[in-house]
Order: sequence, then structure tokens, then C-alpha cells
Amino acid sequence: MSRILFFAQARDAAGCGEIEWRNQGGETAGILWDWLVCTFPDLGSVQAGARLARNGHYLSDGETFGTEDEIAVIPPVSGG
Amino acid sequence: MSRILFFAQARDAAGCGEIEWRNQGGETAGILWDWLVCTFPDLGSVQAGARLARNGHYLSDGETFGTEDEIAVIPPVSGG
Amino acid sequence: MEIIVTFLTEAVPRPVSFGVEGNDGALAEFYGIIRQEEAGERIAGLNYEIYADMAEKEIRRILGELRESFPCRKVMVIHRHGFVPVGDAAIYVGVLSRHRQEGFGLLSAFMDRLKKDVPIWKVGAVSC
Amino acid sequence: MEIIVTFLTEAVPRPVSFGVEGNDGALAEFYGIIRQEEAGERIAGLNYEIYADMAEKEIRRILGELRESFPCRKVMVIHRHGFVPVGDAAIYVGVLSRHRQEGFGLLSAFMDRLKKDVPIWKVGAVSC
Repeated sequence: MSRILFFAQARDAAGCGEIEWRNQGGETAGILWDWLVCTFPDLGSVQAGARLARNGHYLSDGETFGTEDEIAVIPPVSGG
Repeated sequence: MSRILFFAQARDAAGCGEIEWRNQGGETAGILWDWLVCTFPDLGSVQAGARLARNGHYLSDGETFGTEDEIAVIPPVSGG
Repeated sequence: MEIIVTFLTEAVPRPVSFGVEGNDGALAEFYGIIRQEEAGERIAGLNYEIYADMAEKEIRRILGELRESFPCRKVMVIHRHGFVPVGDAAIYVGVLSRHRQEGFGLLSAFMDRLKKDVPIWKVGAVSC
Repeated sequence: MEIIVTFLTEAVPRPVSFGVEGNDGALAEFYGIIRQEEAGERIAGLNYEIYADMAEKEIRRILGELRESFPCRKVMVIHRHGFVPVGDAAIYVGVLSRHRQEGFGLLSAFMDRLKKDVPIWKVGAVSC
């Protein structure tokens, strides 16, 4: 089981800051996004500008998820 | 009568920080340097790297001195 | 390169204590301050949100890359979160280096990278 | 652009008081610090000499030119003279601006110009 964290606009769209994801492992970013938008339709508008992170690092191209990951949905950042 | 100020290596070479120059007005930088090096031979070694200032501004090409100027001999600066 | 990263909800210190050592010749510092207008509206301040674990990792990763071009001895990054009132700093970055050029270079490049990659967000202005 | 120039013989203040106003979004600061070695020798400090009247004019002239490229609201320049011990700042420059880019730009360009044109001199290291 992985955790998915939502920040900023993603938190607003999901309506919560964190959920559990009972995944099998090996899922791609595309599969996660399909599941997220299906579960929280408002995340559809966030997807285009957002990045995914896995265990505190941005997801690389082709990287897949494990079963105990901390995953985060990262809308465009605006710190400083 | 003008005043001539010496700073840093120029002060060491002249052996003092300030002298009077009983000039007529209209002198060029070349004429002043000739007089300075004649009066303080050790300034000869400072001349190549030094600039002259007149009343708080670097002397422009062709600018000449008046009779009541504050003139300064400015060796290469090293502030900061 | 020593790196210290701090996230806090109270005011960013001024001055930041910065242990100067014998070969440090330059301290370059930056405070990013909340302006009184956001998108043309007068505001009282901004709220910031930080994904702290990842933000610290990203900051260290970015600084690790930049040190190749800009070798510095010590960097301190402080970012405030929660409500930050107008006139207060949301971020502080301080850099100690041997010469000023690498300090200025690191500071400027780091701020550009922070604003692209570090998971910190303005999550809405607070009206006056 | 407001410009404040100060020459002093005591320690450069830290922090420098800097009245932040509503449109100021960036405070960029630089302290130039005396390192423990000069020309390979351990030193206790450096002596600085300033031609104060002209130095202030030059600083204002240089900043007046740079403001065309880097419009900032306020600049403070403090230079110490006489004996400055290792670890202390010989110079401070602080810049308040709307955005960080013009502040960093002014600060960096000003230091380059100062070291070429402003009549201030290191007049000898003081040995340990």
C-alpha cells in the first residue's frame, strides 16, 4: 500500500491532503493519473501542469511505483 | 594655488599626503606629471598605473587644471 | 559545502547567525519579501505550503549540482510557511564563499532553480 | 533611487537597518570580509584608506549609471577604513528592489565597478 500526498491546487481538487493507494507495484505514471482522475475528477484540470514525485524525488521517465511508496502530486511550484 | 593630494603608494612615494601647487591654470596632465616627478622622483614608478582626479572626478582626456583645484593622484584602487 | 535548510512558521531571523571562518571572503545574502500587491490587489500577506521532506532533498540536490560551477563553503536556506505578512521575508538564502563571484553566482542560480523545482507553494493571498 | 553612502572606522553593522516599503520584494546584501591570508601570508588584518569626498561621488556616479540597467529603490554602501581585522567586513552593500534580478544585477556590477574606479585602497597588511 502506497500513500499519495496532494499539495496546493491538487489538495483543493482532491479535497484532502493524503490518501492510500492499494497498488500492486509496477504501475506507470499514466496508470496512476488514470486512477487519480477517475477517483477525483477535479484533478483532471491539475494534471497538465503537475509533476509526480516518488519518495521525495521527481519521477523519472519510465520509472514505476513500488508498493510502499510515498507519492506526491506536485502542482507548479511558487516558492521564494 | 591648487592642492595636490597623494594616496596609498603615491603618498609613500611623495612622502606626504598633500602639497600646494602654485600653478597658472591651463596645465595639462602631462605638465603636472612632469612637475610631480621632477619634485618627487619616486613618483616616477607610480605614474604608469595612476590616474589624476580634479575636484573629485577623474580627469577627462584633454581636461586642464584651474588655479584653485583639488587635485589627487590616484594609484590603482583596491577597495571592497 | 556545508548546507543548512530550515523551514519555520515564525519570522526569518535578521541577521542570520553565520559562523565566518578564516578563508571566507564573501557573504552574499538574499531576503525575498512579500510585496503589498498580488495580481493588482492589496494584500495583508500570503500563505505558503511546503512539502518539507522533499523540499529539503531538492534544495540539497540543486545546491549539489550548482557547487560544481560555484564552489562555496556554506549555504543557509530558510523558508517560512503558513501566513507571511507583507514586508516580511518568505525566504532567506545566505552564502559564504572565498570570493564574491561564486557566491553571487550560486545565490542567483539557486533562486532560479528553487522557483522551478522546490515543492513550495503560495496557496493564496490574504486580503487586507 | 535612494543612495546612502557611509564610511566608518568601527565595525560594519550587522544587520544594517533597511526600511522596507510596500513594493520592495527583494533585499540583496553583500559583506566583503577580510580573509586570514594575503599574498600567502597569515595576517591579522588590513588597513584601508579612502579619499572620502571623491569616493562618495564615484559611488553615486556608478550607481547612477547602473540604475539604467538595474532599477532599484534603495542602495546602501558602507566601507570601513583604518584597520579592519580578519573576519570583519571591509564593505557592505545592500540593495532593495522590486524583484531579485535587478538587485542581484546591481550588486554584482557595482562591486566590479567599485574595485576599478572608487578611490579606496588596501594600504598594507598587518602581520599576525
